[in-house]
Amino acid sequence: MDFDLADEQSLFKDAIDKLVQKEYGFEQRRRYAAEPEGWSRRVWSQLAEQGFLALPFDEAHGGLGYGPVELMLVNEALGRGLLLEPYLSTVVIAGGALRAGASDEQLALWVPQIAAGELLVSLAYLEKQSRYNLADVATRAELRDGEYRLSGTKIAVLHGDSADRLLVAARTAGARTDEEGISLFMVDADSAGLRRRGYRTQDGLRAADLILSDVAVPAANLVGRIGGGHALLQRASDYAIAALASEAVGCMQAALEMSVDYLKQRQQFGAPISRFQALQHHAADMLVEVEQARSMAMLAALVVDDVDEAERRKTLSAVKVQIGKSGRIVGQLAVQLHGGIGVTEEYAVGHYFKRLTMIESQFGDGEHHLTKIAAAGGFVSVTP
Amino acid sequence: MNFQPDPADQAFREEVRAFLREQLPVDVAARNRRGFHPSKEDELWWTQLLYRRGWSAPHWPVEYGGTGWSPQRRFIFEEECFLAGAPPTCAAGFSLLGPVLYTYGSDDQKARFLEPTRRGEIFWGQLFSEPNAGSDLASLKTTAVRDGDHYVVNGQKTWTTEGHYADWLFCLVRTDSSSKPQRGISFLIIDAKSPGVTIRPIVSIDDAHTLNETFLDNVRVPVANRIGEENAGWSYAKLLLEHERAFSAEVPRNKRLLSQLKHIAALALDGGARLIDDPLFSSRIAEAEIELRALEWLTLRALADMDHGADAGRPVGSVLKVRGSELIQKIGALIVEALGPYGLIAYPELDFETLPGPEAAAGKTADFLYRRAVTIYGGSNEIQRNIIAKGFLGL
Amino acid sequence: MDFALTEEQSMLRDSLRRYVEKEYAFEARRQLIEQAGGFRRAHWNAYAEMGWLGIGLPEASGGFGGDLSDSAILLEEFGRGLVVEPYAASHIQASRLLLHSGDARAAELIEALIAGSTLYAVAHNEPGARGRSLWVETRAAATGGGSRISGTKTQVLAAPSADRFLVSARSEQGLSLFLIDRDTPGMSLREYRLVDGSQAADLSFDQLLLPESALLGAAGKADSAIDLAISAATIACCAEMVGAMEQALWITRDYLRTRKQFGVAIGSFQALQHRMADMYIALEQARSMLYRGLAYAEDGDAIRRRGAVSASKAQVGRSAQYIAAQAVQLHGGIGLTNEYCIGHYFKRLLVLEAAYGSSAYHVGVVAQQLRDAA
Amino acid sequence: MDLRFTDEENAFREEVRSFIRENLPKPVHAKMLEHRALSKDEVVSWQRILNARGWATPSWPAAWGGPGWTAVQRYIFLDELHQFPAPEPVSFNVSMIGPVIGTFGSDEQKARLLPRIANLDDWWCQGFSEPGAGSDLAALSTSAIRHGDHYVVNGTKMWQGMGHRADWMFTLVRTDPAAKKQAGISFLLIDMKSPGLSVQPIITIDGRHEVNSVFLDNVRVPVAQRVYLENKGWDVAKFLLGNERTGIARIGMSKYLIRRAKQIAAQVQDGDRTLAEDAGFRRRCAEIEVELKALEITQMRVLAAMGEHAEKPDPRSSILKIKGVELRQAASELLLRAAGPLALAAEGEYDPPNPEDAPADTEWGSTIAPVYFILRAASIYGGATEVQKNILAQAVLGLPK
Repeated sequence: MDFDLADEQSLFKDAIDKLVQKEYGFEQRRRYAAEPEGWSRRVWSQLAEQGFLALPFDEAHGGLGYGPVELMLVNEALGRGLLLEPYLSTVVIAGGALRAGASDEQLALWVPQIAAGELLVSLAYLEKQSRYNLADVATRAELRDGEYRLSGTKIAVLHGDSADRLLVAARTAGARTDEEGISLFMVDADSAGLRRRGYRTQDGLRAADLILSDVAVPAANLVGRIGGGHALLQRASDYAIAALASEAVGCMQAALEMSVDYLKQRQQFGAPISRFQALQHHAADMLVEVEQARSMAMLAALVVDDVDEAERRKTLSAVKVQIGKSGRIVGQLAVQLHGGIGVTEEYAVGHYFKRLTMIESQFGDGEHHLTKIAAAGGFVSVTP
Repeated sequence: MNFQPDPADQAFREEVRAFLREQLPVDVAARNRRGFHPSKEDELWWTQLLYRRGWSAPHWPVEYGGTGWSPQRRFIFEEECFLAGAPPTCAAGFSLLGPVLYTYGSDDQKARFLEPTRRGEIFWGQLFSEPNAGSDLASLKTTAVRDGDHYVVNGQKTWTTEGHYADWLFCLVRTDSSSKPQRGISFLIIDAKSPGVTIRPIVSIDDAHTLNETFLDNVRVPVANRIGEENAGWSYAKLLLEHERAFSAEVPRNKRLLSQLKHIAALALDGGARLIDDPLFSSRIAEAEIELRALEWLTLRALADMDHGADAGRPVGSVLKVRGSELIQKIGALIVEALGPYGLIAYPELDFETLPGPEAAAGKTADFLYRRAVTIYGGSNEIQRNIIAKGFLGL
Repeated sequence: MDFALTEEQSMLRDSLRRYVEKEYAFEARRQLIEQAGGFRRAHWNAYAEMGWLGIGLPEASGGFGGDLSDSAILLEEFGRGLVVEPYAASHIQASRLLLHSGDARAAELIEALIAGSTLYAVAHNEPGARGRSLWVETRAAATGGGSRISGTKTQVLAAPSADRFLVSARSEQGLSLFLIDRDTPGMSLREYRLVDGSQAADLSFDQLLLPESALLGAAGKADSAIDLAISAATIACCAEMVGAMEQALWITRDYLRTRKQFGVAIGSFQALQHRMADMYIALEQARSMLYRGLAYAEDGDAIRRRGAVSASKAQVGRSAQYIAAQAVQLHGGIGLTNEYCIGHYFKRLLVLEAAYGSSAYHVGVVAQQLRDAA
Repeated sequence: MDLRFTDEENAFREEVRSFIRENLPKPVHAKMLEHRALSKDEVVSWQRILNARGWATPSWPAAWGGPGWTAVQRYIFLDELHQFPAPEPVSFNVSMIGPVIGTFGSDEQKARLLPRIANLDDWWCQGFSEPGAGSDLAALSTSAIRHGDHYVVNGTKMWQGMGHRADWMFTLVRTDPAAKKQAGISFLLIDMKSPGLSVQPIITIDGRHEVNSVFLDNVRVPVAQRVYLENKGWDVAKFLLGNERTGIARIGMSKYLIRRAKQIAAQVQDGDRTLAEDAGFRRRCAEIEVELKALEITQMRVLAAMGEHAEKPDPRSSILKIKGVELRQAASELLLRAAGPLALAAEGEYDPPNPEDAPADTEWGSTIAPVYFILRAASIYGGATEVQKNILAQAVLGLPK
């Protein structure tokens, strides 16, 4: 085990940190949010140019072949900068599903486009009733005349409004909550019969709801085994949890630093408020949470590619629980320590708080994962 | 960064396990796992046994009989011993006195004390705290006045863990009261049999005797028993307090408690069912487990820093102390709750078998009560938060 | 609504406080626990003489009338003074069992109870109950004229000193209560001490044959008496806890005002002040729920009563856990010693928190009721 | 000791409840149910409905034209409004400036202003906080310099709730810069249309515009618009800060939030059953509800004690503030958790011009996260939780200052 950055990793981290620092001041972010797509194409091209979009994909398919640790470093930086760009949706989540299930031909076709920043893909898996159950898919796909026809509704598709393609989970067999019988299809965003409505999300990012009415998809755009999509959704969820964990750590670290700076600079009763011991202890508690969360983000990077599926899933559930808990404490305390300005849109700390809040409700909240761990018997073995 | 564990460490873990399987008698293990305080005999006997394998002072430098293990291996060793139920070794001697002695002691002092300690022939007691100097250690009042080639020591010390086992004591005394509180403190070692030394038990809330207070009444201590320079003792003691911070989350203890919790929850009746089958109770166990996982990883990160001799740049020791101690108390409370009616019985150490309840019940609540101390000693959690806030965050 | 004590209640409180401060001063209490196993009959007789055993019981049976709120005044004082003598477990519980038993001898039995001439132990709790008020696996079978009972009762408080036992057992007809004398052959007691120094025992019965006269009230009809008795005892226990935690709070406050570190009283440290503020909030929340519990503890509507009792115990228990833990923490090392009182508050509150179901159990009851109501 | 409401009190509750049911305009109720913002007209018309009934100024004595209710009645009234939920009477008018005028105002000020305050003919906002003075209110630096029969006021005030709707602002200004902190402060009423006064919105993290900054640039204020004595404004401020805070615990609001969380939980699927059937969710509800019950009784106890020594605010009301906020925040977390991914969309983003065009109705969830977000402010304003704990520690527990 080695917790120090290797030289190459350091370069990598420096590069992404520099990019975020240069391009993602709070004012700049506000401007990007006002752009038509709600994020910056220019920043996206820079991410592409520096190779960040190619990061996790195999070299054979046109990627860079880096592992989860490097992805962790990138996502932490993105969290620090509260990036609005579709990195999570395209590279991590859709990219994760593709890495897990797409054929070599498909990957060879799509990865270079993703890497170049030319192709945005969003995974459309969530439906209004599905909550955190990946197997709950009512959207149907039927094979007719050599094509699949998709009908159904999807909600909260991250960056679904600017995506060029949507990776849609649809049922080719089975009942609504069966794990078997879900298939993934790469659907062109401008397909006939596909309507989408984009909206800003609570954390300032973008999402879309989709209605698919008999949308035609060529058989070649089936990703993975027919009916075997659930496993790919799970892999996408694994990658998403690991990425959200490191993104959350970035948010928390930034929120902590801002709060500490604020405490030192804000004067009240004739002295900096950092003098008040109760506030000092709030800051100390935040730090404790950040470190616990950081440990778990690292653990996520270790297990996200673990072949032992039960262990992997259980551990990632633990990661998500800790991230949610730490994120809640750090976000809430950061706002509290800032007082009034903490609840204004004009000040960055509230935005970290909102992002951390939304991370909690993506890919299962703490309670959901806690129940899963308990049902799986936990980690420590039993002895008298 | 590479988070894959080292296979060589894994092999080392197996080696330790095999050693424990062969050497640790079942009854000794059972006694220690129960949660009652260990006996002096068990501690010294186990130290002697480890000594024969060369493992009694793993973290000392090799030249003084240490093992040369990496911090990670020391952690593995400690965890395996603890989980198996091995008795502890004298913490005051190995973790506190040893490092001061081999760092600041004279050659003669090293020769007199290091080897016998390692052999399990000397039990040490620590005399730092005083009734009116808890977290504010530097305000200590015990005096040592020079009288020829002796110091005459007067004062009162408290919280001497296992002091009634001690053959020798080490003590912080004030040798110069005119200077700042931190200066003017010296570090003495005192024969526990010296005239004027009185060790009095403090019965703790688990109804057990492991703590003591020590009265020093005109105790004559040869100047040769002073470690290092006169009036420089504070810097030696500070070194101790910062020592071993990567171990301060007590991950092994937390693991053992959790595993016992699960065992008890599986035995405990809850109406007609087992408590562990209650989804809410098992979720609470899961919560504690997640906390433990995060702590274990934070510990691994801290060990890696130690290994590199690097300062983590973070107050990791404080974070580990705060969270590790809180977790011990949280799991302890879950154990008492899981035991239900048997969590309330005062099981005596000697004939608990005659009382109702599962065998696993004995000692658990006593341990829970005693572990109220973990958020208080070694720098209370409030002090740790001050360290984080002031020392690290710069508030 | 009126939360103030009447003049009579205030006088009762004052005389109780004087008694407890004298008889249960730290050293006296230590001796009581170490030498007398936590119980002295002389104390009990004194309670009887002072009329404290008649509080809240019907005048017709020699009591002084009033209700559980009056008993709560006594119990709060007992809690404050760490009295481990089994007033709630024995007196409150047994008096309600007798009162609601429907037995023709009830008035006479209560009279003896108020006079202090009979000390009861209630042998109802069983290992799997964990708060479930009607969880009984002890069996009773009718024999010609009498009953035969088999089973185990756990943590029967006051058992080592009791003259008589009130034992619950289940037969085909339902739950019944039996009145068993201490010297009944065939009953075995395993005595022990709890962590707070109070005395208890496990009782086991193996085909114990009881005469017809041992049955209290009608066979199979004891459910409601038991449920009422446990409700009253649970709230009584809450009152003791509130007294104990309030006292622990003020002891801690005084300690913070006198203990100096780094040259100042540690009570001037803001983080510790806020901790004390949190303890105080917890205390007031607990007291509120004690009052609410008192309003419903003897309510005839079982569903409403159980819900209110559980909500009270849940809140009081959680507050107690917090206050007890922080009281020890704020005292530092001295809080861990048996020589100082605060650790004893911790242990007493630990025992009371578990009695009649932990706060976790009672939150579960409230949750279940919320669900049933939905 | 009697812990139950009297029959009269219960009857009063019924009366209030049915009045609200019959008189609150349906569209306002619908908006309140979904936590949507109300227009100025909606607030004004509701207050006038209450005022017509004599209920717009619950805390006012009969002498000022108030209903002269007991503390328990006031509590019941607010509790019913919160639970229904219906808007409270605008607190800047009826709980703040009204009592100030009633207590400190001249007879002329009373006669002229009180009826207009009650009827919301003038909408008032508060100008106390400044960028450099939050919890340390007395550190304010806005100056008012006397020029004949006018003050010339300069400075910046922050956090005017609904300042953009207000006609008048009551404010604290420094009239004697040489005096010590609390001395030298006066209490002025300022017309929001005064030349030199400008309002700038502050958007809060729920995306809404409710608070503002007000800039005062040589604003001339007639001396007649000063309340009470010059340089004695701090007495007025202290009165306001220590003023009765019935209903500060906002228990009814927590109840409403929990009720909505349960309603949503009963609709949303969680695995193979609804979330309402999840043991963990039910338990969390129960935990909050138990605490809330306790707080309700604590509230009653504070009210009962108020009856005895009405002149002094009970320091225990800090408990009501701390715990009340904590429980509202907890209830909003529960609500957010119930909505899960359905709370993702931002409010106002999902308002398709043609409802037919909406692909799916995630829209209902969009007002939930903002409730959770903005409730973070509740532990900051009106005496931050930390400040309340200082009060408890020092005033109640007697720990050193």
